[in-house]
Amino acid sequence: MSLMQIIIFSSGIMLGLGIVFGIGLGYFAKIFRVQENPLIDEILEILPGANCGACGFSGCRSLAEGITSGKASIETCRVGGEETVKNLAKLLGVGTDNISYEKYIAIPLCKGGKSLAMKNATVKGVKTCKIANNLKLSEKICTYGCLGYGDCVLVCPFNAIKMNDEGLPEIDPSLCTGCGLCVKECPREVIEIFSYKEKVLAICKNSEKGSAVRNACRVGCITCYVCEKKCPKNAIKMVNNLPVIDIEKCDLCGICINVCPTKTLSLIKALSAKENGKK
Amino acid sequence: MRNLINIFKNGIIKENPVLIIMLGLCSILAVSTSVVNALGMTLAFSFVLIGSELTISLIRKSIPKTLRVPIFIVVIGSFTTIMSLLLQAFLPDLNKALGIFIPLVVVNCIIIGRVEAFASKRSVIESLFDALGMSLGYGIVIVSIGAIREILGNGTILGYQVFGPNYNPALFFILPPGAFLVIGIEIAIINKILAKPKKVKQEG
Amino acid sequence: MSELQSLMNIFISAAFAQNFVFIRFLALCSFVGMTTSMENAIGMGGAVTFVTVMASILSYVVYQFILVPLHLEYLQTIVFILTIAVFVQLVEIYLKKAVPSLYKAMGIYLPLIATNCMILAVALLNVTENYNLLEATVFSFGASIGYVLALVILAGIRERLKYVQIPSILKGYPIIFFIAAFIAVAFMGLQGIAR
Amino acid sequence: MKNSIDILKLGLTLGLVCLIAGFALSATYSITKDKITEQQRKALVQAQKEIFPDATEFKKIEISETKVGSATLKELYECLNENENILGYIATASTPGYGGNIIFVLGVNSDFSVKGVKVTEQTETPGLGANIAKSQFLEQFNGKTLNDEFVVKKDVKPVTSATISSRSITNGIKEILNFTSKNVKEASK
Repeated sequence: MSLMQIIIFSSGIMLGLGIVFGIGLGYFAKIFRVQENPLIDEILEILPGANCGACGFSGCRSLAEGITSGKASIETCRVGGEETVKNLAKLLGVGTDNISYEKYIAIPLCKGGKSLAMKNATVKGVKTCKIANNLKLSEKICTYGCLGYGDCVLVCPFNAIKMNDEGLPEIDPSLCTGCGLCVKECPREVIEIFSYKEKVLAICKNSEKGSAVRNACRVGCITCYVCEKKCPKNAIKMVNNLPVIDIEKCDLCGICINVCPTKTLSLIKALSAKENGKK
Repeated sequence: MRNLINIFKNGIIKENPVLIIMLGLCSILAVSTSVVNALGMTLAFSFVLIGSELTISLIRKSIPKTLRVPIFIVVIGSFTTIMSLLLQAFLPDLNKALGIFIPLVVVNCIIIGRVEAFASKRSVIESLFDALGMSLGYGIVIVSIGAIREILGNGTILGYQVFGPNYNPALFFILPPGAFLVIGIEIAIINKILAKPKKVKQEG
Repeated sequence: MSELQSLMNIFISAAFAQNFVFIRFLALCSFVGMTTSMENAIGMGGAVTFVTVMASILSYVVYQFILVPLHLEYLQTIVFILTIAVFVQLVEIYLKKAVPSLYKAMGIYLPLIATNCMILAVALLNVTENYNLLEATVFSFGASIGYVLALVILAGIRERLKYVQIPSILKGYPIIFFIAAFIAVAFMGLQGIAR
Repeated sequence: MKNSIDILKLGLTLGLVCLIAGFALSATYSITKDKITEQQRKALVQAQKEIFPDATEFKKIEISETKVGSATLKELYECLNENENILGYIATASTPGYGGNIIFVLGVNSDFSVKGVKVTEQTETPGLGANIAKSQFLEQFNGKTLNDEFVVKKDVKPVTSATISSRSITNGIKEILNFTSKNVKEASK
């Protein structure tokens, strides 16, 4: 096997294999081509890719397919924020003026932290909200409030949620995109999605009355109707023992906040545009 | 120039191929029974990585889409075979020590990863610096694991007795489970080091 | 009888005694990446088993009928990896068209498999151990069963990891490597059974 | 028609890349080819020199690779000294060990007693089984003949906590010794 023979044979074999495989691939690619709209990949590029399912589709790829087939409009994806909607509009050549873009965020409705809520047990062993809720293993007497084991923290794709030392979730509005994954994750639905405008909210979910609430939590709503009576615009209605504030009527005067005996009501401030940019 | 240094530094700590992106574990755990083997493997690995990244970024414009993977594989494969032939000819004992892991460099996830993610998009110079950074990152990890395993495993470093003749070595570290343990510890340490500055930044 | 016995011997040594993941350290990239959930592990395992067996037959044929007659054994690495990569790509294109449901389930694993270290290792070991075709097929089947076993074990454990308190420094990959270390000790115990 | 040209183009590009790769590989191969075979022979020649220091020539006996019990004989050489009389024989063989195959070189005197054993390749457990490659273990075989039992713990002291490896190498030596003496007897008849 002289050297020349080796060189010729090796190069020949490699050339032959290369050509056979190249033609094989090309031929296969041709006959088995799947007519897929290339637009889907472009849209997928723009979408945030968190596959959070907030838009109701099973993931960004199916949302992209939805948008190309017209089943979904370009602002279905709340999570992406303004930037995604603008890019999608640019890509698809659709006007953005008629789309009013509104930011949504998640707000936890429980103030009963370690120091405020009364405890009647201490829990050892596995600490996740789902298990604690299903097995009724909770330290706090209140069965509506936040269990504090941080399932929502784990699920948030944008890690906007951190547990504060009171054992309650704190959601950073600049990171939160309102995708709602934490709402689904929390077994007691303590967290809810609100539009991100300044408003007054009752930070409590305990729909019981009077003493049942008082010996469970120092800051729970005891349904004393003071806020409903005192509100000058009577924007507050008690719905199953919890105050609901009508955003149109309420002019954020703050009387209800001061007058509330257990300080359950609080004002949700919106980050000013400057702060929002900091994110 | 600034950006090139960044790419180089990036490969060592921030995007260290092994500890952060978790690639190329097969060769690292198997070969790091001694520092000499580890150095040999780094040598082989860097030759193939630098060669492949340069060639691919040279011809990146003319690669048709359907042939992307086969062409990458052929380029990396030829560099690996050249390297293995040179090793067989000039460094036979290293070749015997590394054994099957020499041809396996061609499927080393780092090389395929870097070629696809970096070389096929960036210019030749940037690919060169990236390859150098990545090889150094890879080398640091494999040599450090090799050192730990050799010192604990058979009491020598580069062949010289470390703890004197009557030290009976903890064989555990030479055997496969020891390798898993050592790389687990190493990743934990890196997480600790990297995690600290991040926290400071958030509070600051 | 001894023919069957030696085949069993090859199978057991490939699947357990010389397990490709825990003893020979091969295919760790997919091992760490793919075991986040059980159906991921099984999906990947199934795909790898199919491709490994087919690839080892393919590479045996290419080796015996092209490389050996022309004494070009030194080309084995590049020819094997080329045939494997092209084979995987052909399977991917075919599945995308003919069986879209299977493609959706297995599709994301296929490009990963082309660079899976185990498949090339099986093809190369078939050559160094100079197995005939039947032995090579049994060897590749044994190796992939060992691989699937490793994936399933770790996936099972990893799914239960959520309900366990792990020291913060070990979170993420370190704990997975510690678990792999203990399983590797168990597999090392099996080393003596197949000789 | 158009896309069949495209397919051809694809084939040619891949073919061209493979051609260049093939050419580069064959060039390196031709440079390193003889160096590699020389390296491979060096290990064998070195082992042979160690076992038969005074032999000057090793004549290869034409014998194909045969399976002897669980071991397999790879090559057989006749060792001659300067005035052409036979000092003994060298056999390279492999036997399945604990971790994988053990390759060893067995030196046999003309009276079919063991002259020396060298283990050239093994993948036994490092630190335990791997000690069978050390001379303290292998020297105990020197001088043994066919009528020794070659049984571990009886006439062969095994390496501590590596009985499987010790048994497989002892077994391999016994079978190859047996085969060489039988085979050479027929040849010299």
